Amino acid sequence: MNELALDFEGTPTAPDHDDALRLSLESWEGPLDLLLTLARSQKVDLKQISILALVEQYLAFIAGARELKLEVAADYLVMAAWLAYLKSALLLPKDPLEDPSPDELALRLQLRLQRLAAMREAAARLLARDRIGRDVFLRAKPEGLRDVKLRRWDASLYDLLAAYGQVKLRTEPVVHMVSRRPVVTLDAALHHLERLIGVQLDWAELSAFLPSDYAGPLRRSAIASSFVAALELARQGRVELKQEAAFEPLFLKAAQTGYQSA
Amino acid sequence: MIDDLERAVEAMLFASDTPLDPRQLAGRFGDAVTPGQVKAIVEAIAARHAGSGIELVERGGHWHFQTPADLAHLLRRERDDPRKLSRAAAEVLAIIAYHEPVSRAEIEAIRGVQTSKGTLDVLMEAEWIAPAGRREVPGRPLIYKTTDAFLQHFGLTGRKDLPGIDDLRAAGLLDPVDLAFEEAMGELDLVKDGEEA
Amino acid sequence: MIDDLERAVEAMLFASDTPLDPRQLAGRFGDAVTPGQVKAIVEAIAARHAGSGIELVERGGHWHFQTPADLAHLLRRERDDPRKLSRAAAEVLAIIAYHEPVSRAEIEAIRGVQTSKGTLDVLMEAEWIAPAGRREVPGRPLIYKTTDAFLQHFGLTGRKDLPGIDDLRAAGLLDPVDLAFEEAMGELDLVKDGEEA
Repeated sequence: MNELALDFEGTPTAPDHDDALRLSLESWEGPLDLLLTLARSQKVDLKQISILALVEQYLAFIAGARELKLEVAADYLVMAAWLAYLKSALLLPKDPLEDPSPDELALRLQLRLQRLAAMREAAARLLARDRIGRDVFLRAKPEGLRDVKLRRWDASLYDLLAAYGQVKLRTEPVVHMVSRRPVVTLDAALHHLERLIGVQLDWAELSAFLPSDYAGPLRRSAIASSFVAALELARQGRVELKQEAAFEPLFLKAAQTGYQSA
Repeated sequence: MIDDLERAVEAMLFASDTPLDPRQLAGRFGDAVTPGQVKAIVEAIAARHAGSGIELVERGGHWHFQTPADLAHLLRRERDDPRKLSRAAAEVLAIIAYHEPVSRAEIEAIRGVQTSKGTLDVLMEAEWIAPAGRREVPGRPLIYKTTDAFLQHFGLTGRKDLPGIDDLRAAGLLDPVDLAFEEAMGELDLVKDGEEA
Repeated sequence: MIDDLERAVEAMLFASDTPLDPRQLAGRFGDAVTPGQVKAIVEAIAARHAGSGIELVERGGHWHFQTPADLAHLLRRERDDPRKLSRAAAEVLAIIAYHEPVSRAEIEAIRGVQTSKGTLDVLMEAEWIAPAGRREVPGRPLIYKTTDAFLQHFGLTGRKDLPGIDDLRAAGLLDPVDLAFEEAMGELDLVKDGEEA
């Protein structure tokens, strides 16, 4: 075991040939994997394995790798340190107060190795089974079972008639019917405003000039006409307009100077 | 007991992705068997499966496994998948019903928009419309009419059962959507004015 | 003479591109037959094909036709290359199959190394393993189990078919180290007690 041949290029070979254990550190999947391989080289049932011998094998392997100036990954060194501790504990006279005892630690390690070995063997047996595409074959082109969806279209007579109504409507020649509405004409508003502005001396809201008997649509029309009339009178210099801010009420009063109403 | 050669030929035919002839099958065994021997074996396999749910059939000298044609209905299961007719399809169907027989160009002229081929396909798939010959005008366009299935589905005894334009107007189906909207808004205005008064 | 129902079930199994269970087969007949009746028919078909070049096999309750393994040498072609598994992936797959459901931490406890992300991905991509919920412990780790596709690929009727699983269980090799350790210490104690007596 002391003559470990280290092969960094080659693939790991079966670990059974303990005189020619060719390995590279990269080929092990961690310290437990390496320990299991070393344990197998003892050629005994894992239940009968000598943990002390295994620890020595592991430490020798790591020492060998370091002599060759190989970079040894940290987890291998941690395991080496732990195993070195286990080794000394196993060799020293038993201390009944030590907890856990070195024997218990050794047992745990043994149980872990057994479990890994069992799964490794199970994997090999699994892969050796008759596998589809390697050992057994399926039909290359099965017809397949198909679920065919039968589309059924649904519409009611109402849908149909409503659709036709919309078509007719969309394509009918467009005729605009403008209904006659009660309005206050600009002339009437101008006349009314001219009359009142002479009476009003101070600022007054535009709405104050509206005739009180206008209601509904007529009132809206009166507001619009009076507004235009106010603008017209302002243009002529006969009234002054002011507004505190946008959308605030509009105030007006007779112009200070100039033209006096006849 | 089926002999080993017959088992092997059967497995080869089963796993193959193409039909195989006796020469190809024999080739797999090296020089151990002749195509003639294989042909006899293939025929024995076909005879063994006759009347079962698996058939070995010959097509132009090549053999392959398939399921019997009379069981095809069990291998495809049909399921209803109801779908609502789209608005466009409803319009086209209505136009065909009111104006039949009509060509696609005429449908488009009435609708005022282009009609996709898919819309007519849907209506034909539903078996509500069918081609009714060609219009004898340049280009000889296909013309469409409604079917008996159309009358049945919509509960009509004949085309004259379709309500006339006046009936539609009376039912409010000719009211433009935006006019109805304006009316509703007008009512709102009246309420507001009432509150102010 | 093979009866109509048996022919139909045989054709369905032969035509299907996935394994079918008796419930799926019965479903295709509407309410005419029960899954139990179909199961008996499926078993009769499997018996009829036994020893031929086509076998009907059960995998996780689902049935499919395949060629017998002893004919592999005649059917294998160079292009047949089933997914080559890395040693790590094979080990992880075995651990999941024999311990399922297991978390990644439990897999790592057995293997003594971290599982690279790619290993589980490869197994999930092959659809041999699938997440099976979360373990209700701190951190709620995801747990994994094997799939029906796993049983099919490896020719297993069910999990009890896993090679050597009964022996492994009897030997306590599927128990966690902590549990095995306590049992071993218990036995030691008994021996000690016996010695003292």
